[in-house]
Amino acid sequence: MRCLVPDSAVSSPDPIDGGSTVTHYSIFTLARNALDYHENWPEAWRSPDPQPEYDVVIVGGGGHGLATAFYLAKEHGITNVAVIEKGWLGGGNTGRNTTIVRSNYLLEGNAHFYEKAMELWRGMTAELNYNVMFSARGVLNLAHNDAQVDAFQRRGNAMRLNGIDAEWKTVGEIRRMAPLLNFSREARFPIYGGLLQPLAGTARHDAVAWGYARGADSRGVDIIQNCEVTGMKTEQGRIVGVETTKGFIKARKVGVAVAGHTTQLFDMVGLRLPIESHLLQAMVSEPVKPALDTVITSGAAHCYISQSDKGEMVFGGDLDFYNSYAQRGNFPIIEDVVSSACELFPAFTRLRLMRTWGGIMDMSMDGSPIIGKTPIEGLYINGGWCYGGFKATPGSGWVFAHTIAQDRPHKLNECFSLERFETGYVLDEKGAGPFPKAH
Amino acid sequence: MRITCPWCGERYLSDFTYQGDATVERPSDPDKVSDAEWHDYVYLRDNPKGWHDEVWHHTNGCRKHFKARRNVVTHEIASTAPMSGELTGGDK
Amino acid sequence: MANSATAIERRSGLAAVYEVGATGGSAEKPGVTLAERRPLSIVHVAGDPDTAAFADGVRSATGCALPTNANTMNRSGNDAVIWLAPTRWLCVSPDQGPGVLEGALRVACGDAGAVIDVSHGRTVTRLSGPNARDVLMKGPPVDLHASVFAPGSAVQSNMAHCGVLITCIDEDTFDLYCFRAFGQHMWEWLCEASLEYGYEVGETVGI
Amino acid sequence: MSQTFRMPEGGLIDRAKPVTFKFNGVRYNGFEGDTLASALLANGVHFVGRSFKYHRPRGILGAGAEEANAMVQLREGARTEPNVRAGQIDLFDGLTAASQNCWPSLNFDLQSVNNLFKRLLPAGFYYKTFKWPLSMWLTYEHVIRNAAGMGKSAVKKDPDRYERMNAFCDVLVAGGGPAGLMAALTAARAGARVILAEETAAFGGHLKGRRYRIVGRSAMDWVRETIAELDGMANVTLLPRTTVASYYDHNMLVLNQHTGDHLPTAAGDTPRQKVWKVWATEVVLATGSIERPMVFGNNDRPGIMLASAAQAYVNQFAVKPGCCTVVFTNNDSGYEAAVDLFNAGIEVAAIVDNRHERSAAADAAEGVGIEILNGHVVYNATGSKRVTGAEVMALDYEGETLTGEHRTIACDFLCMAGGWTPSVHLFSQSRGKTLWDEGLAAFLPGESFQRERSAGACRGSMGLASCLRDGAAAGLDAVKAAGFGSASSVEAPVADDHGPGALRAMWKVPLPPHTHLKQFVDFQNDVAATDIELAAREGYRSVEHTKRYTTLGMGTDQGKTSNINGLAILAGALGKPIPDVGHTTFRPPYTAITFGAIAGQERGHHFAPTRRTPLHDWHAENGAPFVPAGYWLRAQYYLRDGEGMWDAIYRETVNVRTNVGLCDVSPLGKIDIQGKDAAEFLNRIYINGFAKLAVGKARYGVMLREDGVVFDDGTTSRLGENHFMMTTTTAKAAAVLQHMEYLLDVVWPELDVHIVSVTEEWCGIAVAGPKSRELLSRITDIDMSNDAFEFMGVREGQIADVPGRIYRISFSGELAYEVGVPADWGRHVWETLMAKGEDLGVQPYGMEAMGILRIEKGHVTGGELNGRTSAGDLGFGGMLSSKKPFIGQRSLSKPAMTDPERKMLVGLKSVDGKSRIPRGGQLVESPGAQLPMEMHGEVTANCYSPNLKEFIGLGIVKRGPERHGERLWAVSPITNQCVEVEICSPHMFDPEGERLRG
Ligand SMILES: Cc1cc2nc3c(=O)[nH]c(=O)nc-3n(C[C@H](O)[C@H](O)[C@H](O)COP(=O)(O)OP(=O)(O)OC[C@H]3O[C@@H](n4cnc5c(N)ncnc54)[C@H](O)[C@@H]3O)c2cc1C
Ligand SMILES: NC(=O)c1ccc[n+]([C@@H]2O[C@H](COP(=O)([O-])OP(=O)(O)OC[C@H]3O[C@@H](n4cnc5c(N)ncnc54)[C@H](O)[C@@H]3O)[C@@H](O)[C@H]2O)c1
Ligand SMILES: Cc1cc2nc3c(=O)[nH]c(=O)nc-3n(C[C@H](O)[C@H](O)[C@H](O)COP(=O)(O)O)c2cc1C
Ligand SMILES: [Zn+2]
Repeated sequence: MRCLVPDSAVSSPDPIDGGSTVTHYSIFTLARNALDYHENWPEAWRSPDPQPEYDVVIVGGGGHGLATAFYLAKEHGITNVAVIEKGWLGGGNTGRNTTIVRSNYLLEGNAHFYEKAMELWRGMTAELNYNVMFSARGVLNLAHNDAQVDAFQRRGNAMRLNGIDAEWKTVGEIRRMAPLLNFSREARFPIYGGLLQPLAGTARHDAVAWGYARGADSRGVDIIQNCEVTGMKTEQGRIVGVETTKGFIKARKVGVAVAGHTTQLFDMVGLRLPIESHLLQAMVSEPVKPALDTVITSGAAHCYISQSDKGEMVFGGDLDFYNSYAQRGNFPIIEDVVSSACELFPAFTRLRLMRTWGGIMDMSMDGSPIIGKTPIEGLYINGGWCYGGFKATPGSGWVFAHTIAQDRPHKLNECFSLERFETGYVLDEKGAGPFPKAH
Repeated sequence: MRITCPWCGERYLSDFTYQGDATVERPSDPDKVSDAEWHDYVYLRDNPKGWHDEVWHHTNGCRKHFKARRNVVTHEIASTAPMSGELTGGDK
Repeated sequence: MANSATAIERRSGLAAVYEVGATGGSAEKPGVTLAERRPLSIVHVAGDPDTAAFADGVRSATGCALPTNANTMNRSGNDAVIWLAPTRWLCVSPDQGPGVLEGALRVACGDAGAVIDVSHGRTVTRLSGPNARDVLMKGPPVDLHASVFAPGSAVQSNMAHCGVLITCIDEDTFDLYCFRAFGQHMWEWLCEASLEYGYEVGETVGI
Repeated sequence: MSQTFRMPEGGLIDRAKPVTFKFNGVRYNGFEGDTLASALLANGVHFVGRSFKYHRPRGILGAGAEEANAMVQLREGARTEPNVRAGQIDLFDGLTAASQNCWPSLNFDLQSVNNLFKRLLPAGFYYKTFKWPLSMWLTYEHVIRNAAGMGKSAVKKDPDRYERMNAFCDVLVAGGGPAGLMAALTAARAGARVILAEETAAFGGHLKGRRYRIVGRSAMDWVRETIAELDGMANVTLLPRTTVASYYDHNMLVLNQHTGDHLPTAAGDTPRQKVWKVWATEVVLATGSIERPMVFGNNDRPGIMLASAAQAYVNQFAVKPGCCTVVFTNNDSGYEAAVDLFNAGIEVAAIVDNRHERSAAADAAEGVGIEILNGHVVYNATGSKRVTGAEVMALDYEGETLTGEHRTIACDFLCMAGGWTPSVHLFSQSRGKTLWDEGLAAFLPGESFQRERSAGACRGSMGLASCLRDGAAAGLDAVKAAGFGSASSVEAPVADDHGPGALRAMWKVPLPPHTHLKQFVDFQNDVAATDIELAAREGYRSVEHTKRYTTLGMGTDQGKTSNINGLAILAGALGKPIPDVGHTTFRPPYTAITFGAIAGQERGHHFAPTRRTPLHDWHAENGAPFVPAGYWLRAQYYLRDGEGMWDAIYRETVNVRTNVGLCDVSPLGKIDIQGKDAAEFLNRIYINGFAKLAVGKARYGVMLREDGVVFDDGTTSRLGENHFMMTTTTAKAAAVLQHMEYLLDVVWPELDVHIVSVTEEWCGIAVAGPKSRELLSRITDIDMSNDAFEFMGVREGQIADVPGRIYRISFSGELAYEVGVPADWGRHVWETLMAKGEDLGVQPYGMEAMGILRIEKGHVTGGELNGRTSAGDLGFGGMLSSKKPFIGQRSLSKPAMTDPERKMLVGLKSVDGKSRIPRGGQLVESPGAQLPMEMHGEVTANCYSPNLKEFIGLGIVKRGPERHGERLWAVSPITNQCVEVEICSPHMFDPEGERLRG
């Protein structure tokens, strides 16, 4: 149904265009629907059958694929687009990550790209007319020794000079931010200080996928779930379409945003990539009343943790350290991560672990993403996200849409080209070298 | 996961270190290979979804490297062997 | 290291925490006795077990046949040769003085094998008593059940984030080897793990 | 308070052991053997908590792990614990518990206003609102967070201890009900190593709560005898109060044992809880089944519970949940419960059965005069803080609409028997796929993926006799598969078979026209049937979307009572068969595991091991604070009375350059390399040549990764033709060893080289300073004269009466030596040096002084070896050999590696001479320039040089070497520092290096 009362309550910089029939979400529409027991809410997105042909086919209905489709339509007016998802929207890493959103990078290429994403995060709820609960509660990296203080301050300074918010926090200040942290001198990893990105935080992962899906759909994008891409067809080095479980779909351009399955897709056109698929686990405690208001990460203790709005502690740590396509891990890493949480927060030993799960990480050889063109004309790659692709979601979609629409990378993703591994201009934030599991 | 070291026998995951794709071979004479071949050796991987031949290091044991054929979807291990040996099993 | 005697006493890596007679836990009869085995001569040898020169060399220098079965050790008296890897063993004996055992092995094996003195590089804890096995069960992820880990067995694994080597001396006596720098950490860890059974710190075991 | 609802006799409680406890500040009595739930019911307390979203009054739904409502804050102070299920708390004397999620009190909870707005708060409402103004979200969020979250975390350090156990067995049996007991017995009698884990305090499973008979006697007698037999076997480990929580790859399972939770504090020195890591050859899953609620209006009122729970309360705990009940059922178990309740002296006002045809199970109930209403449903429950009645109507034959007269039957508790859900959690975790069973209307285990099998109710065998047979068969199958081929079967004892009979699934009770009542599916998360239908309507149609949009099954109970009802309602809304909708993924753990138990002993100073050098105690005794370096602790500086930290550091630094200093360098990695190809091997891994290194000489070497970036550096000495000793950085010691092992095992197996880490064997003491030669010559028989012992020479000999080595190498740039002696003698040698050097002014120096000395000389460490710098960047270009191939060489021709714009090592001097160069500073042309600003380089190290008497530093700067003399600004916005620096050569002190050769 068409939105009758123009919604005064939301000042969206880009109100959803009148052409489509979409209910504007607001307290008013909510109240009106309450009157008829919510029996008249329309679908958030359609479930169309695939058309025989599209200008652009995006493979992968995660945050990145959906954001790409959204910005293709919104920024480049390309609406004859399909997003092909083998399972359910957001069921990949978008639906299983610890939702930390930040841009606290040392290397320039990373810094500028992720900061663009931050800018989009801030406007996302309004841009999508869907509350993605972006919560700028701050992300604090704890330093546990002098070497880390050095490294973190160096990074903080680079951030500031790149125009990114960053602050150094003393132990006293940290105590006020997160009183339950372990400030004991006897701590195995005493806290020396911390690098805070005040405007960083978390967001509701599912809402990001759903919000972009709804926004893209309302602009005419076809979102096709339960449809797996099984092959990619090329002619004279040019992409012409994709084979799917719902038949062949012709396409002028194809953008691949499938995270852990990136190499699978490019194997279909005989391309090998500097990417390995690894397993990363995450977990939640039982919900408790607010006990942690900031996102805390500790490199030394291998743990990052935040409390969701529902009250669970959402946390994770290292990879399982072996190649895997299973969305389930093993116990050793859970032992490490949970003991880290207990070391950082001695009072948390009495919390209980409610659920654990895993996701398939597209670990690149330098720890930075690959977004750009490929040797095959009309075929574009978006992958290699490692631990960090959720925070990139809007920026990734934004530059990927530009790259696909213009057939050349945006300034922001030039440095993320596939060629960088041949030329040597890698972005190795960690300095770990060509070992995917080390990033 | 329980992994059978060809020498020490079956041990738990936490005694081992994963050391990468066993099909990757270092060019015996790097100067003789093209930039592309060198790039391939350093950076490119098959990363198959299914049976995968891997190198593991028995870090908290005999500290030797060996090969394992492991299914990276189910984590089943078809066989392990010394680096000089042959892997069997799996549909590979 | 050149073979040369010295009168200087060796200082244990546990010196700061080792207290003979100390007890832990409320059990009236301690279920575990923890003691350090020292001083020892420990030499790492590497070579091809099928090369007679090497295998015989090790035997003549230690009195123990080279164990070629994985996870086992051969003992004669208080001397032992412990399997570490298909081409590596650890020769252990009560302290023979600096470089003595190493020298003997060098001479005996000639260049058939590599010989490295690590006498000072390990902390060896002896656990004994009815609950010694139970304490160890809290450590490494390996099967230490009596039916599997019997006298003469030796296993390498990890516990408390350190690599360890555990040998079974008899039904309820075990030696736990770890790197010297981790010694105190491992000792304190073992004391805590022994609490529920009650433990007592014994005299150092010289043999 | 008297236990008004306690029956005079019966039950498995110990009336001889009365217990008092406190709930919400009120003192009550119970008995040992009670759970908090049974004890509260004995005292007539039903209303125990508030719900998550609407803060509605909630009571006790179940009797164990399935509980979705009655969660409490257990204990106080540092031992407090949130969200504990009342039915899983074994009562102990002095127990205190309180309701959660209510303020100021359970009875009067302000946030219960949410209940009035419930129509405004459907599933996912927050995605549609709270959007304006943007800046306000953090404020809204604050309110939402405080409303959510259930119980409270402790805020003090946990006084309890936790431990982990490792166990291996032939057969692990999960669940100690009849099926599990038979399986364990069968496997145990065959002589296999058996572990039997049972989540609750007592074995017996459902039998505890039933009046079943086995071989003509109370089934519990059989349970006791069986446990006695198992207990007597050496090959059996019985683990009560132990949950099998997680099922991982290759039959590795994780158990959570509650060793001390049933006591005021854990007994003696036993930990409060243990995590057992079990590696089982074979597994038997006998985890039973959980009863389902019925989905009718206001079915969440306190006093509405599962029929099986009510049955357990009367039979196991001798507690009457009330005086008068109505049983609402869709299968025969309701009748069984009704009869047990009747026999307990409770008035059963009616059995409301949605099935139109009368079941044979009705005989017994009718026999005692209970009214039976076939083809009827309870569509609403009256009351608020306690149910007061059931509103009943007849059902048309299709079961779609209500007909006839509506009638209210008064009751003070109401039983729901909605059918049984087999607990397939662990099976599913093991990667097994489930299959839908139409008869039971539930998912059952399909084909096994790992070496496990299910037995009893968890695979749909609901009758007792079939459970016993099932267990025996599964035990036999498992023990045979585990290698006990000759194992013989054990006869299952005779018992009668009580099945649930034919069930009439009714996922959601129809309502009279125009009535809108909340029909709860997931009690804990306040998910009602309408929420699930809304999700379907809005397109969140995958069961995974519905779950996430409505939070169905995402509570602490993980949907044990709600998942099937929920997905069935979704299937209804989508007009799809249930198996097509499928269920969400079962994930570990089955019930939540305490963090502490998972961490075990890895807390506090055992969280990570500490590595101590042979000189650690001396440093501590001599006033040195320590700095962590990986796992190592290293002496930072040695404070003398009246000194401040910097005084000490500068004193130590100057003393090295004027007299002689001692530094503990033991943590440097050391690798012994032997074999006839040792030299060739080193040649291949270092960028510079080692083949021609003379015996008795040391050489500085640099290693690259294959991508051409510097990996590590250090000096390697040749002790014999085929014998080398390599030193690595402390940080990379392990990585370098593994790297070398990899190359030898995988890449160059033909090389005859043996490598062993000897880091721990040696105590390393740097003896540095103009008087170092004099000092050493006093305690060693080695000829220390310059010509006998040249720079980079290595000698063996007696040092302070112990055998050792001296390397003439220098990190400080002074005339210096590194002494290596076996670790146990380290302290002796160090103390001898201190004593013999007193007149020479010998002093120890720590990491800080060492840092300054190396900066003065431009020697690189961590800050420069950052994993991005090349040999050329660090000034090692000249060392790159062109005569031989080495690891990483092939990558050096890449464009990026030869880019003139690369950041290269330089020295930095503070221009004004009095301002410290900011640590972690970035180098820019003018600090005022607008952002983003070009960074020409970064400060990698900084200090005040007491020898050069100025503030200096090291950095890596684009085209650095060409820019000596140029000025830049070192800025640190996050510490508000900005200092002008001049770029210079990194070799700032004694550039010609005369001192170290002197
Ligand atoms: C445990 C965990 C924690 C994380 N924590 C964080 C964090 O805190 N912060 C952060 O920024 N990032 C984090 N990440 C990384 C982040 O989640 C991902 O990088 C990001 O979500 C990737 O989004 P995507 O859209 O590219 O991929 P996905 O969300 O995985 O979407 C890819 C989609 O492609 C589909 N697909 C795959 N193959 C095919 C095919 N053949 N045909 C059709 N469709 C196909 C998949 O089904 C999937 O839905 C974490 C990841 C994990 C697993
Ligand atoms: N009358 C009926 O309709 C009906 C329906 C269902 C069951 N039953 C009765 O229930 C019994 C079923 O026997 P059973 O042995 O299959 O199941 P059970 O329910 O009797 O026993 C299962 C046991 O496993 C434990 N458990 C569950 N999950 C666990 C885990 N993860 N870790 C450790 N312990 C766990 C439970 O605490 C319980 O004690 C039979 O007596 C049967 O007659 C009757
Ligand atoms: C940020 C975040 C918070 C979560 N919170 C909960 C929770 O409160 N309850 C729950 O059962 N699962 C929670 N999960 C886990 C999901 O239930 C689910 O396990 C995860 O999305 C992976 O999907 P899968 O388990 O279906 O494979 C959460 C996941 C994420 C990413
Ligand atoms: Zn091994």
